[in-house]
Amino acid sequence: METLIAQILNGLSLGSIYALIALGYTMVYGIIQLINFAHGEILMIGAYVGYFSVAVLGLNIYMALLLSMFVSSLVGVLIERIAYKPLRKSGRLSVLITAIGMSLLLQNGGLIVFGTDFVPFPQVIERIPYRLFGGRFVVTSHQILIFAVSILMMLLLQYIVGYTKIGMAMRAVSYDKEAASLMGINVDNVISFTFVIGSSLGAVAGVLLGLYYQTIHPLMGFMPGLKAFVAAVLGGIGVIPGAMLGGFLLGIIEALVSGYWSTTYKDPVVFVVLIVILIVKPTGLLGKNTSEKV
Amino acid sequence: MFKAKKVSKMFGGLAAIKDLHLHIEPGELVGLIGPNGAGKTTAFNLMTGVYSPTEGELCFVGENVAGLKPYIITNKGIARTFQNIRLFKSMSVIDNVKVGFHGHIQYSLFSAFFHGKTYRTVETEMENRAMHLLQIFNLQDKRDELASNLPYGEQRRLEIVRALAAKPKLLLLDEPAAGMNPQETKQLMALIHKIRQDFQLTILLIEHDMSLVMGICERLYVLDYGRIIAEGTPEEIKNNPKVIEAYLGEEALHA
Amino acid sequence: MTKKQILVLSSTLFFVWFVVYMATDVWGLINSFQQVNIIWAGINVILAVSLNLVVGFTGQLALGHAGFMAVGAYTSAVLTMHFGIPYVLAILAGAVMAFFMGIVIGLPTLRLRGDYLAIATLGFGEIIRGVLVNIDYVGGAAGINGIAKITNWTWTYIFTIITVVLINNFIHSLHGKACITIRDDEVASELMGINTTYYKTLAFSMGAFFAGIAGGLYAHYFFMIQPATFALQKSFDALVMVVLGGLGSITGAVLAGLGVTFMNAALIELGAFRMVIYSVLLILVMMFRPQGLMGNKEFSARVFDRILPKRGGKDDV
Amino acid sequence: MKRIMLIAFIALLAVSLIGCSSEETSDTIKIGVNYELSGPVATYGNNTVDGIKLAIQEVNDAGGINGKMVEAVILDNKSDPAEALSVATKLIAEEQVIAHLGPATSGAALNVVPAVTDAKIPMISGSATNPDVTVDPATGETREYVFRTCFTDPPQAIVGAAFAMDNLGAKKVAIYYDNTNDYSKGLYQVFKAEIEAAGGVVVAEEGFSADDQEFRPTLTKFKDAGAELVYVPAYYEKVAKIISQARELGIDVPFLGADGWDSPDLVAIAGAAALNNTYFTNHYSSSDDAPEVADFVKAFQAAYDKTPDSFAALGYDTAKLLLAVIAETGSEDPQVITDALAATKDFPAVTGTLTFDEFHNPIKEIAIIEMVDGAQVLNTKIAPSN
Repeated sequence: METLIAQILNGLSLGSIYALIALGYTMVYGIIQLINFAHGEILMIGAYVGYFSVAVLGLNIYMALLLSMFVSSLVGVLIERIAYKPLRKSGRLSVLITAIGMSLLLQNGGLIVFGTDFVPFPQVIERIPYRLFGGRFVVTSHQILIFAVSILMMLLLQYIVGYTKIGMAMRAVSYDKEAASLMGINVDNVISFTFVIGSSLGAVAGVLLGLYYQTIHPLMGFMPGLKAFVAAVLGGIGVIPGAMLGGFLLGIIEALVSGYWSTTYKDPVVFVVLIVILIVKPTGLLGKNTSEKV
Repeated sequence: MFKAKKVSKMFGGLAAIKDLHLHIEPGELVGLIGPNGAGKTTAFNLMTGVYSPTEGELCFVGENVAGLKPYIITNKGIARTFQNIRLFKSMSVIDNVKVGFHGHIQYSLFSAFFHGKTYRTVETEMENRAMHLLQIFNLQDKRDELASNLPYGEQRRLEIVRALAAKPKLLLLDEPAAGMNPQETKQLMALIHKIRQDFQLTILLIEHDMSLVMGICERLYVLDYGRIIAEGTPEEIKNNPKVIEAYLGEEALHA
Repeated sequence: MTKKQILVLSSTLFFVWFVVYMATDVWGLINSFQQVNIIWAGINVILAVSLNLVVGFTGQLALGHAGFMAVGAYTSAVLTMHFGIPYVLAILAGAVMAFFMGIVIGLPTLRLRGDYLAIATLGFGEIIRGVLVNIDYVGGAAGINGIAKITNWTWTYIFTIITVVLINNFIHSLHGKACITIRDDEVASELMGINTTYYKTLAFSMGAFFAGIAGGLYAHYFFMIQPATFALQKSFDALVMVVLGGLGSITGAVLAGLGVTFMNAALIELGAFRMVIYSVLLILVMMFRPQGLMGNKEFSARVFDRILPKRGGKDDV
Repeated sequence: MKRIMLIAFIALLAVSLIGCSSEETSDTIKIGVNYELSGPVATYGNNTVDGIKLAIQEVNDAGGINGKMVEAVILDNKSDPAEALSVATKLIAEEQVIAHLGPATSGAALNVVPAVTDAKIPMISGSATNPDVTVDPATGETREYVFRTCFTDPPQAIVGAAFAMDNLGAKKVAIYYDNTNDYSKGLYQVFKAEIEAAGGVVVAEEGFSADDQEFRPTLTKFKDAGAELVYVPAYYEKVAKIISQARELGIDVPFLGADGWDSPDLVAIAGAAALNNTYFTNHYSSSDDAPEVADFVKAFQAAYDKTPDSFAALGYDTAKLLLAVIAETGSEDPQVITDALAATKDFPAVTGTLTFDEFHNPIKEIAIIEMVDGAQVLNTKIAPSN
């Protein structure tokens, strides 16, 4: 029982990271129904900007976060404007392939620009382990930070989408782009704004990932990105609390598989869960049913 | 031939179709009319299996087809065209027709891979039959054009050819005259008459063009807000106050 | 296709085989590096053409092609090494195994809409890899080493030609056209009486079958296989070839398979830059020529009619 | 169907295209360098190549060999065994190198072996630890043209196991290895066998995969199993994360590893405090005060502005050894070089004085390095018994 609780705690901390990344995926998917494969790479860029701000420019962590959110948003919007926007009217397949191309480009470009070494991320926030119940359970300051940030981000997103003007425009665009533009909504700007938010979230996740796992690498975004996408699908893609739920669930599943079976089966199990969910409830746990127009 | 009993379709909490009753006798040419958004296309989607009804029964030649997959229903003998043309754009005109044969002319996968003797005989037969159909619709010269390169009117005609290739007993036409000029509409009317004779078809059509509907349909159903509000011959429908109200209401809205 | 054309075609094919065979084994004109690339060219053509069947013709974005290649490679390697099964049979067995995996994976996932399918197949590729790493019988992460080196120019050529001819035949049959209608308009396709799930699964598992052949050829040429070889990167490579060549063009896929192989060889000194070039190409092609360089066009038969002394009969393809 | 003819033509065209490669006669000594410069294990390749480049630079700065400059043809094998073979054939057939360095991983190296054997070109890997690389497992015969400058898996694991039992007094050990890496798996298997043979117990053993960052679930398992020592035969980046997560979880037992740990980033990632009470087996220590080591570390820092890890040191040694043999024999004949390599005795390498045994494996002392407040301290040196 004790181990079980300890493992669930382990899973929650991993899960908050997935949740944070999944929020970015879900934002973009919710508005333009695109799996932004490059999201993981935007996260990587955010992490490197964070690293350079702290290690080279000597900024404090908050300034570094802001700078990294800014640069990531810029990259995100650029990607959208250059690569995705011209394809908005072509088939899904084209956009999806472009997104994969973007992801590959940023990964390999990153390997050339940043090198192939793992870069130690400056530990600007002290890692303090808190031992609970006489050391039976351990929670670290970083875990609490990540958990808190991901919950905060979810609430913030819920607020933006649900209660602001731009959020209303976003919802309108997600229902029907043409109708929205007829209603005087600047669809391009709304989509760009979505990418700003998604990419900023990615940047936050990247910096936190660097802090938490102590290194950054040009390929660091790919696997977590993929897992986070699985998390988003699990919870119901396009649904903000779904990303959260999916992230936590995935983290816990991974921890339990690692703890009670074997780490090496963790990834296969995650993908099996994905496939099962897609078959049993394609819209995810919190997703709504939609049917295709004829 | 076809009967809908108490069919309803809900989307979320909204009823797109409510208590639909329909019956079509063999050989009839029936029209389904109604204002925009009345649920006409939804009714077609229910009849062809695109949607499965929330409740009710759809009987085709004595068999309940509600909830069956679209391809099964098509192979049982219901074929359709679409309001917004849905041809296979990257395929040639003749290939679009050949695809229509899918349910009843076939050869094995083995023949498909090795192009044996059966392959050749079946392909030749299909070729002839497709050309025959194209001739009826005066499309034989376009056989190798890409479907997407045809002018609008010809695309509409090709859709009907493709549906006919599926050898339907019941043909559903979704606004076949949409976007056509009066001249073309007239030709189309003649064509519909002709194929009904030649292929012994039962036809149900949705149409906005009243001249076409009144000209060729023997019987009409009027749909409004997902319900049948009237049924009868064109003469009866013309004078039905409910129908006038539904349409006037719509016009008032547009004005 | 007339008898004469068949004759010209098969003699050309034989001539190509003969020239390369002589150049490699007798005249010694082709050095070992070029030989490796010729084998790669064959494998890549098979991968590109078979993936094109799924992505290009049927319109289903599948990202697990390398997984099927792995199934073919491992199955055939185990059969030749541990069971003494003859090479050709082992390769076919690997392909059949991949085919069945294709059905198992395809049936549930192909019901999903396009973008989910991409993720599900990608996940499947990772599952295959993850499982192989955990099986000690096939060497775990270190893989299988010491597979007999049987694949050569002749075998590669035969399997490549067979793959291209069969897939080409399939595409031009009614069954193949059914697949194309799914790409063009899945709803209309179903309403024309086509069982779309059946055809999607068929195309997917046929693609898997030929990917399995590519895997078998690979295993018996590079004589060592590891799970890492069949990672996502390989699936992406195949996708790049399909997209560059043209979604829905056999000629395009063949050209891209050859082109990418020889570009890889020519640009070998660029190292990591090659991937950057490919990804930029991928994006540019999608932006400016989304149907791929060849689009869905095939090389017109007329080119050949001009070469041939007399015009042949009606072309049936 | 006819389009197939065109395909055939194109195939012909392609064949003729790759047929025309450039032949150049050079007055340099060409060395082929075939390493993992991109892909999942690019770190190993890049660091090794840094060491190789430094060694060649030093030789060239000193006037080359017999008046000829040494030219390294460095190609990337993308961490893919098949690509490694392709690169090797390119180096041999088109660049006409007289010797082949690399690749880093055993899988890729094994794939290259037949190509160099056919071409009778000597090959040296700095980090392929699988015994099969230099010895054909089917026949038990040493591969004539293949050498390595690193340990094979057994000696390090044997010394490690002895150190764990005798010096650290650990009877119950847990093993955490990289399941996707054959180096790591090899060490794990030998270590486990040694511990059990010496009367110890392996209370828990787990593999992780190359993408893993989260080790807490497995470490929690180790904690429950009551391990007195954790053996982590992996590379520094994973090791650093494993140890710091373990320390956070309150696992204070010693950690033991192998040469893959050796990198300044170990401390940079994990922090000095977490690494106290950890040990690893290595060929050398960058804090060693032997003159070869000190000079190398200084030169490397000057050239690349970073401290060399074990890959860099082995790369440097590999190139230095090869160039020394070429200089000594005064010959550019690959066969002569091969024979001279096999006869190497007491070569003063950075990673220890090197002598090849009959299996073309180096006989070197093994150093046990202890991490003390972020610094590598030589704990003891042990000559492996077999």
